Amino acid sequence: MSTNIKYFGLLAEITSCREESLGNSPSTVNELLELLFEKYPGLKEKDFRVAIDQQLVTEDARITGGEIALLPPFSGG
Amino acid sequence: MSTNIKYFGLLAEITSCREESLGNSPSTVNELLELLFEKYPGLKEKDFRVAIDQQLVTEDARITGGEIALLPPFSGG
Amino acid sequence: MNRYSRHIILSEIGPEGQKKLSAASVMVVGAGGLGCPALQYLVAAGVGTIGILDHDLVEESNLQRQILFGTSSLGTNKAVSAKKRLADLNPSITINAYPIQLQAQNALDILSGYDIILDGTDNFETRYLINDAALLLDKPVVFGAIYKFEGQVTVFNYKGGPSYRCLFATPPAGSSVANCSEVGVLGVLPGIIGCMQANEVIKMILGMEEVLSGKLLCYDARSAGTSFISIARNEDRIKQVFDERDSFVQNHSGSNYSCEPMEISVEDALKMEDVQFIDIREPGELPFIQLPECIQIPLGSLEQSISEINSEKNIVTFCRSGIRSKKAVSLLIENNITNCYSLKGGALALEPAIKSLIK
Amino acid sequence: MNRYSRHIILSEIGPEGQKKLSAASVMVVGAGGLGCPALQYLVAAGVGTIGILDHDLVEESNLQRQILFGTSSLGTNKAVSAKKRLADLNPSITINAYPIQLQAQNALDILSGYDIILDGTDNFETRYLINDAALLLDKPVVFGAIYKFEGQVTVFNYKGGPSYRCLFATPPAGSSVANCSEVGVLGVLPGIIGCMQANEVIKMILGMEEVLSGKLLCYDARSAGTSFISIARNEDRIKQVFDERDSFVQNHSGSNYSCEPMEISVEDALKMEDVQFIDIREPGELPFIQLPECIQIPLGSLEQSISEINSEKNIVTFCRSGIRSKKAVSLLIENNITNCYSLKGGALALEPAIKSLIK
Repeated sequence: MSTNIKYFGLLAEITSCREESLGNSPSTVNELLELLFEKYPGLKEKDFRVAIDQQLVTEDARITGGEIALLPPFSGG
Repeated sequence: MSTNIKYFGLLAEITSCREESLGNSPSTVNELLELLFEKYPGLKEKDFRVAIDQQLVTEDARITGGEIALLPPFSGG
Repeated sequence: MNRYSRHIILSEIGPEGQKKLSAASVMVVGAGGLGCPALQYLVAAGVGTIGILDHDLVEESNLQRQILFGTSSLGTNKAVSAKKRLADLNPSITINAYPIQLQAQNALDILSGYDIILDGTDNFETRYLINDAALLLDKPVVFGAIYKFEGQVTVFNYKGGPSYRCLFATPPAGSSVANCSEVGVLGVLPGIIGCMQANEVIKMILGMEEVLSGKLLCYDARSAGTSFISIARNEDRIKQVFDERDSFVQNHSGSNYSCEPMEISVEDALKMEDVQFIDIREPGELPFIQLPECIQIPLGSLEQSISEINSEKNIVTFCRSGIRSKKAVSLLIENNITNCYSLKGGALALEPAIKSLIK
Repeated sequence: MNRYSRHIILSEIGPEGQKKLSAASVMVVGAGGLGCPALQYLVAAGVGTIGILDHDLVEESNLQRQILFGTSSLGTNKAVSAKKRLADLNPSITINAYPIQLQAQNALDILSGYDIILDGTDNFETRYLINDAALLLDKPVVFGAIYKFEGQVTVFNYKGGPSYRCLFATPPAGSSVANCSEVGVLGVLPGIIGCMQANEVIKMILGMEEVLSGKLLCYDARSAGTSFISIARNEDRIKQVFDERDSFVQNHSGSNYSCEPMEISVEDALKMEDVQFIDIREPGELPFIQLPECIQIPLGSLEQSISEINSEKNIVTFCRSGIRSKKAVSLLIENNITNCYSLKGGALALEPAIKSLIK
């Protein structure tokens, strides 16, 4: 099962893509973040929330497929 | 298999709903239109295009599930 | 370039992108609900040359959504009034006001001078006219249209993409679609849709990917939701427009455009600001008209005297009864003086109105 | 009611809906990229009372997207300048300009006078301040925020829905988020997002369903696509805001608001249009200042003399060095004269500047 991840705002600049597919899917958000922090160390310093299938989740949430989004706060106006 | 239909613009005023589910699904767009014209005679006088799963189709197109949209032209500016 | 620093600092735009904006020209047809917000952001973004075409005058019922105007512009031409307001927003660009109606007879001429056309009109006739002229001229059109709480946005004729006729082959029959002013509209809706149109214009100028070509965006202000419908190019319908190229001017499909230059009533003309009357009659013709803002240039010498005319003003030409002054307007427009009107009823209508003002 | 005929004709609005709009009051915090377009459509729609709060002055780099301003308003306060432009768009409503900074000390007071708050600010501090004050006051906030090509819109604190702290508990650490003016922004993006915010305000006033509460709209101008993220209410975080109610003014979380009334430099004050200087020193104090637009009201009698002050003007108070004049500004604001500044450096700074002007 592959997992699709969307990066919003400045997170997409760190990952150099707005969307990508992870081949080996981690089973919790915590595992996913570990994996992403290794791939993109710059993500570690950023604040963001994680959503699975358009629902905000906490870090211990299980990933059972669907679309994952990483959402940082915007301040601009 | 039920079919979901979205009505845009003034078509939704004729059907009195922006979206509905048809229990017994017709197999072609032509059959669907016959069914809708009977249910909503006002639709007959209107120009619109039919889309299945976000793709415009002709009246002889087969319906194999998915979301159907009835799209009239807008002129306002 | 401090004005554009928030654009230039973006790596996706940069100084090169800002130069592209400055070198581009965009014609906005219709300075109404859609045209007003689109114009604001195209002007602010520094698009170098902007045309504004609209023959309507500002009415009070427009002010619920046509945010370039105000009580001070009631009764003035929309294109001219919009230009005045926008010139303060960005004096470093060129804005051309066309206070005339787009017609099969002038569409190719007028639109050929611009890179991109933004369709902010409010009727099917002009929408098909714009689409067909743009196809013949090989120019992209950013289409926007609204109905009550819903809007449609897409880009036609862009890099071999579909045209309006691929979506809806012909204008609907008259009874099938209610007029916009009859059905009403949520005022902020054209703000959202007009801004989305300006966004597509800017994306094209910057050469960005993901231009909304071949996809119709359907927006609903009630849910704030968007859906996309794919539109495929229909070669037959496009070929038909080219086949009819030669007869475009003579018999544009379903054409009911008046070929008249823009007329203005005596009442409106006398209320207009920044007005310059031109009496185009031969010397000695009656009735004699005395107005402070009036000069005499007989029709026969109008073309040689173009340089004497202040094109910043709203030009109102008049003859005895309002026939010859239409020729004068056509002649002025050919000479790029676009904000001009023919006075309805001519001097015969003007004389009693002036007398009653003096009383 | 001709002005609103396009609203009234809609069965979803009608004369009742238009009356609701006219009876409503909306505070727009921030007259920048988001506030400008939102204000235009709220004013045009006939929202009866509109507050505009912004302490910034118009700079040239704002004009790429802040479309209520122009070269003629450079250097003037944004709230006051926006009010002036909007008064022409719709003279039948009340517009209050607050050329001050929203602070923990004044937020509850100022926001309590309005039904709905539109957050058009450009920094996290003020966003959390607005959210917390609105929670304490039980008022909905229409949130909008932008980053380069992307925008977020949602409604907080609406009918028991989530608040900003349910989405992001606390402001990000300083280094984590770049400042908007450092990163740049596509000019038309705040146009789209600001109009979407105005749309949510109008939907709430009209009592329409599908208000964007509990859902964050994420818009991307590159794809023109929208996605929604559901936000659940977090009772713990909301309770915490109420628990800290008493200390709200003293120690607002992470507060680094200056408590200062709005100051203006001598240079900016002398460039300002429609200005009224008030010399609040005691009679006979030196240096002696002579300015055409200056009246003398000693601080001690300022409160009794409020009626003498023309609140339509931009008020600049000054004392000898700029200390006492801050008290004067606070006093004026308490008396609902909001467009007032304290002159930095006072008469000591003003005197040489006037002399160099005369030379």
